[in-house]
Amino acid sequence: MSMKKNYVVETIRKAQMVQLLASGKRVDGRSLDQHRELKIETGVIPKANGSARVFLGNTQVIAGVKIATGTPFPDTPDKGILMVNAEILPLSSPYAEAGPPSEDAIELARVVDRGIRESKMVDLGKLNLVSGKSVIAIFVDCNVMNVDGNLFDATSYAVVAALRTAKMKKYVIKDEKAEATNELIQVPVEKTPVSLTFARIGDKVVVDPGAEEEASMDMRITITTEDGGNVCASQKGEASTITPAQVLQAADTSIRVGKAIRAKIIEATK
Amino acid sequence: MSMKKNYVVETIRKAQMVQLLASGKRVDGRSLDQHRELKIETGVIPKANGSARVFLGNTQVIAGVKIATGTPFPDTPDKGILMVNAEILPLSSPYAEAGPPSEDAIELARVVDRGIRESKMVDLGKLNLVSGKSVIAIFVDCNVMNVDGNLFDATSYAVVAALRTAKMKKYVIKDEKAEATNELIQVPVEKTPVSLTFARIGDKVVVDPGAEEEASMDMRITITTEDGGNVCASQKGEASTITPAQVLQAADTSIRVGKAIRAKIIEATK
Amino acid sequence: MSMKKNYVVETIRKAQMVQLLASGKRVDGRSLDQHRELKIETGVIPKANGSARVFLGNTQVIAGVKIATGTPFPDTPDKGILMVNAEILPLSSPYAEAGPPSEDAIELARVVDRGIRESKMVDLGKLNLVSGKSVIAIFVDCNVMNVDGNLFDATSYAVVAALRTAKMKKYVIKDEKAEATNELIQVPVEKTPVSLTFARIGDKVVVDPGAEEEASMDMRITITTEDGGNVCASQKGEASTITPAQVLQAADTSIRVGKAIRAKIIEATK
Amino acid sequence: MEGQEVGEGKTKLIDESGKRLDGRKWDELRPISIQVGLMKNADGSAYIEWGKNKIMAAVYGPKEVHPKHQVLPDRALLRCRYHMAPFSVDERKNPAPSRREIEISKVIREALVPAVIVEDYPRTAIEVWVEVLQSDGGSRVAGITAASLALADAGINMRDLVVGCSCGIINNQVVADLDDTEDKEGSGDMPVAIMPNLGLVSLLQVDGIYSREQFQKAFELAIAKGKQVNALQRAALNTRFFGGEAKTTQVEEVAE
Amino acid sequence: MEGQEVGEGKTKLIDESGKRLDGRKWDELRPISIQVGLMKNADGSAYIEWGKNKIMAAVYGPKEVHPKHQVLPDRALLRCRYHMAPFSVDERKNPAPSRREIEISKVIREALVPAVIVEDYPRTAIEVWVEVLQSDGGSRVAGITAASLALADAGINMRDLVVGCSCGIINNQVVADLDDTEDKEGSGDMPVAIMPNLGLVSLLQVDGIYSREQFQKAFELAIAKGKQVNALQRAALNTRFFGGEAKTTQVEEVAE
Amino acid sequence: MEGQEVGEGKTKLIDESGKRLDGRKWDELRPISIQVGLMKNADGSAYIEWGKNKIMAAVYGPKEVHPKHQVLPDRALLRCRYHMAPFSVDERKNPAPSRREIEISKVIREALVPAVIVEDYPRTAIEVWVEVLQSDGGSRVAGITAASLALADAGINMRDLVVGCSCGIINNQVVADLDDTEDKEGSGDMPVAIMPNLGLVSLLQVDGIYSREQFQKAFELAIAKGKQVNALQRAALNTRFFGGEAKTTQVEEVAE
Repeated sequence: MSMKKNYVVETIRKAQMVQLLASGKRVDGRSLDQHRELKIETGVIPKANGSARVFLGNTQVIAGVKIATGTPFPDTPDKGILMVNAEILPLSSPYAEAGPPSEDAIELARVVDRGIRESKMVDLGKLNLVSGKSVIAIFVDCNVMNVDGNLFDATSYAVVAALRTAKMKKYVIKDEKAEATNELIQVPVEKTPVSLTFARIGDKVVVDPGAEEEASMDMRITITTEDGGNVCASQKGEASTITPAQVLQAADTSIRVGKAIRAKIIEATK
Repeated sequence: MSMKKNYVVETIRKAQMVQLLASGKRVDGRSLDQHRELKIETGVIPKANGSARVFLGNTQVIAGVKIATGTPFPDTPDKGILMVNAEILPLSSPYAEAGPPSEDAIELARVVDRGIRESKMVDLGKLNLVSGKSVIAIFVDCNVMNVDGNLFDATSYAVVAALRTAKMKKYVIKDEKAEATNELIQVPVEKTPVSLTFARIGDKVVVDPGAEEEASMDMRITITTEDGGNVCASQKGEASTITPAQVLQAADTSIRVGKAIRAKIIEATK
Repeated sequence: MSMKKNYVVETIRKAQMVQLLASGKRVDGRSLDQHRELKIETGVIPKANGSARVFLGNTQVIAGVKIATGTPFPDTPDKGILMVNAEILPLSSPYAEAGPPSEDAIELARVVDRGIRESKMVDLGKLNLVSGKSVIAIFVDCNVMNVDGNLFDATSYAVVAALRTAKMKKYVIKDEKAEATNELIQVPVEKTPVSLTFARIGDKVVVDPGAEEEASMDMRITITTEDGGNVCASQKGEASTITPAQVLQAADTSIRVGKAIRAKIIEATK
Repeated sequence: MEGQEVGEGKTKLIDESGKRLDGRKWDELRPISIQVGLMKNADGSAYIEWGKNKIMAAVYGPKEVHPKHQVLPDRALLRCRYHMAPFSVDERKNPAPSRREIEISKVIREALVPAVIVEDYPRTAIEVWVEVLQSDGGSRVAGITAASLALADAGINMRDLVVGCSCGIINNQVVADLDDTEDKEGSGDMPVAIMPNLGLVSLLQVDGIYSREQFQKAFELAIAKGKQVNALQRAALNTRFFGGEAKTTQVEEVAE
Repeated sequence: MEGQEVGEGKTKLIDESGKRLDGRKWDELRPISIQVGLMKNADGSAYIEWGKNKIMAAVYGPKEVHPKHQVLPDRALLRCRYHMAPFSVDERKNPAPSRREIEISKVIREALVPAVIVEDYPRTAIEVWVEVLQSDGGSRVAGITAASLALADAGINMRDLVVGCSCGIINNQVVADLDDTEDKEGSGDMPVAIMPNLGLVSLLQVDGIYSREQFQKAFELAIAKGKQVNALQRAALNTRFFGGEAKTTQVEEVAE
Repeated sequence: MEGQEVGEGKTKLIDESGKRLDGRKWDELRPISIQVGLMKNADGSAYIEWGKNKIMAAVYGPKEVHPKHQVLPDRALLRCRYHMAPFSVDERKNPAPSRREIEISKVIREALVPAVIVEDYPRTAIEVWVEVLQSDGGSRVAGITAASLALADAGINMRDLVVGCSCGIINNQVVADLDDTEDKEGSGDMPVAIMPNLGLVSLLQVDGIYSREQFQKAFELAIAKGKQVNALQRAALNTRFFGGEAKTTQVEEVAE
């Protein structure tokens, strides 16, 4: 979210925050690598094929999965389709606006999509119906309901939880045509990617920045890891820099903290 | 049309109009339930499959019908398609603007469409050619040429007159394919819906408001009735209210006045 | 390009230019019917099926050809498709803007397209594969890289040179289906249309106006001729007029000068 | 005779004993629960579940007007967007606003403005965002019901709440509060919004074929049911501002 | 030899005796009727029927310029939109402006501006709206012909009227005023607009293949025919401002 | 064990002797040539050929900000557009900006801003246009490399150049500077941009699956290769400003 800043106030606020961080403290009392309380509710939109509402502190995101059949992309004729979209609703923040997706919303959707896609969370090969003609297409739409920092992680967790609990029709193939049965089966989920976002404020890097911290942050970096402890996606953001050492340390933190969050997501989506 | 108002002038103007209405008079001398002169010309656009130009006082609308074959909507595989669109041309008023359809034009088209559709004026079942594959699609486009109040009724009459006089190719079905013949037949018109629009100015309700009355009106309501004397559509507009009693009285007036207008439309489209 | 003009400076500048032209001289020393140095490079975009970069003075345009199969237009079921598009890149000039194509870019593309199309440069009949079902579609996209006047001619030469050097797959038809072979063949080019653009400044008409001349010009006219010495397209532009005698003289000049330019284009695209 | 051939009769939506597909009587509302003030950033908010509708309304303002040429010198500019989430309906909906959403945004705005004392906030904007997370029949009246609570929650001066209910016709019979199936298979839908204390109608749309008697019956039923929902609105505001359990109020709990 | 292989020759558009499909001679105009001042709201308007073309042109202004950064300090800004109604052509046209309409709007504007004394209206906008209700060949020149009358009707100061005619080539022969069939089946179309009293050309577009001689012949024919249409323009203005019957003038009535 | 099952292994992109499809070693860059200042109108420009990438970057500014409400009172507003020509890729690309191009425009802007002393140009706009004429793998880092030179060529005050390189994984092996085939068939792509003298990372994006060790190896390789490309940047600036042959520098000529 690009907020309209009051430069004088922002400068004072940031100076205070940097001072606080120098003594290892954050505005809300968390430790540097501590994320806010994560709550995950699933099945919140019964009409969707899968859904989840995630609260990360006061940030709230709802993801809904819709599944249909479609035509595969020409270059992947035997793979299903997975699309992640996000809208930062105007009701979510005084700075969000109605209209076509902003640059921020497009980046948000693409970074979340990348984490899901690159982890191979969903086995797209299992979504093939008739090669080159018909595949299963999964759309995950995310509604950001309340903005309080770190949309990347909250949105990612919502998408992962929605996909983990999504059910789709089983299809049978007759004469090169896919026919839907009444049987419902799980979406073929293989992995549980976990996104972790850091903010650099001054020379300190903190996990899961809240809105106040984002208003003062210089740089943002998201690192997504998968079950094997591998890194599968990353995105640096904001118009500033990060040192190589900070990148590597963030990767370590992401692998470590990611494990706990993954367990929590798996628990919430059993 | 959202006019840029000069608040002082508007206020004085409205006060005068309310005073006049208190004595049962309208600015142009009409009685409260009297509509302006209605002129209907048909066949004005020979290249269209049906067309009409309607004058309601100085409000002028041209409707043109284009008929083609198309694919039915998935949820109505054996029904034809009827679409009504409207453009409030920039040449029609100093307040109209070029560009994509305004909120006003969209409401206009949708309210007119609703009256036509809900009255079951056109028997869409008779527009089926090959179920699920091919149907007749009827597009009615309306050009508002001059704005002098009550676009809803003028546009509705133009659409009804254009459809009543529209002719389409007769199709024969061969091997599950629709083939056009050279024979021209009437569009299957079953009903003649009549829209009647009221404006509340102060506590008086008048029929067929002109532009001056619209500039002073608090509330607008359109009620469409069909041949059986039934109500088939309605839309309240403008940021004000109406009493329940006024709604019921408007319904009675719409049924009563609608009969005379229906006779006039039928006469003009024989 | 609609430049933001400083009216005082422009007026003085134009007066000087008119005075200079009265003595038969142009700001850059050229004679009235002399075009600037024309440089043509082909094959500049190896991934395209044909490409050319044209320098006309400091005006620079790159055209790239992409060839695919497509469905013919309903009214020309046995003819291929040829489309010319142009973008005046924001990097080409301080007055160009990012965004959807401006009125200027649309006119540019359509005038260049017209010259190519009307000359029958490409034999669209030879691009037919399966009548009514499958044809070869040729897209020529033009990137204006640097604006220094006379985009019309530079873009036209780039398109012509790109098409003259474009290669496409040879197709064989089996069972009503077009199959691509590995053989590459020339696009069926029959003619080499040459665009020539004139500017009227005061009462003098000059060939190939540069940016300074365009800033002072009253009227622009483009005349395209083909190999047979026939006129195949023309477009007058700018909000002023031309005398009938000037039109006919421009046609004569276009035929005469066009021959030399045609020879140059053919030489560069052998 | 007038009005006799009305009705579609294809699907049996109401049985001989007057029971509808979901077991409701002809004049019975679906379950409704309302919570006010859930959203953290918004100046006011309300969440309503009405049948299978799940709708969040939030309000921002009064705030500065951008662009400035839209400023109204003597009152607030009320903006309104009714939007359906892509996952809110059976087939995924394109997130770009449809013509239907544009029209509904307009009529919702025109239904709310009469209740807002816009003269108290000259030269400002008040924004009302209605997001349909899951859609059943009657989403626009549910949205209005929530939106007027969100305005109240934001502390905006109001003459009255606005509350809506949609009635209509199934199998040639007037019924209250159509759900999705009844809306699609039935022969008429009539969303009505009222300012209940002032006894005024601020939204009325009609679809379908009604005899004069059916029109009046459906219209008056919608008003009566709107008043019933208004009791839920008041209870939800009460919970929000004067404590008590935050549990959701069910329609069954409300005395008519 | 140059120019010899020109022409398509597929459809027989003109017979041995020089008769065209609709019975016209090679240099004959279609019937034209013009009415000035029909529109009530516009500051000026003109309606033209030219062959099967039915075109309404209307003018608003001089008026304030919005947005302000488009203001021209020393003259009026002339805006122009050429637009085709969806029902104006054989296949329904999408109402959004096509690239063709955008280009034609531009050349019409550039054809009209030289005739308007824009210096008399600095810092204002003059809007010209050309709506094609039914389209035949030559709609842009018919639109210009009507638009310049609408400007005159609006009382805008002008140096001259602007009038157009399109000539072209069918079966390798120059003819005047192509209709739709001749435009599509023929091998060339040359719309020309002139300021007839000043003898200046303000629009010229050429499609098709013309030998040098054919080019000149078609061009000069278009100018001559434009002058003929100008007589109709003047008659229509006369009817508008100095009474007389409001009946439509036919081209046949006009002395060349 | 973690990271072991990483990699796709379908296409043989690197052979037993460590040779890649185009003959490069695992840590070898494609040929790169850079020219600064080719564009006549732009305030600064640079053209880069990197493998099959052909990219022009140009800079305009500092200039006035339009619209005015975007003015930053204490620094310059840097605008950036990364755009692919329709003919730059195998299948013709629609010229309208895709979501991918919008995201890349954003990360390129955020990679460049830290190097620009934006405080030196308050209330102005600096525009950076990156046009991909032909695309191979790594076009965004090539674009950044050219764009920072274009900024320098425009005389904009900078803290450092920005230079990028993309590393990644093919057949479960870390390699430098993926080309198009390696990007599509490989299992990971990691574009990195650095400010080489300050030792800071200004762009990092990661696709694909990397063990912790592979992540570090690829990341550090990208930084090392970026420094190598920076030598080419400096050579190109040298040629531009201090003469010498304008011939293109090849990567082979550069000492590491």
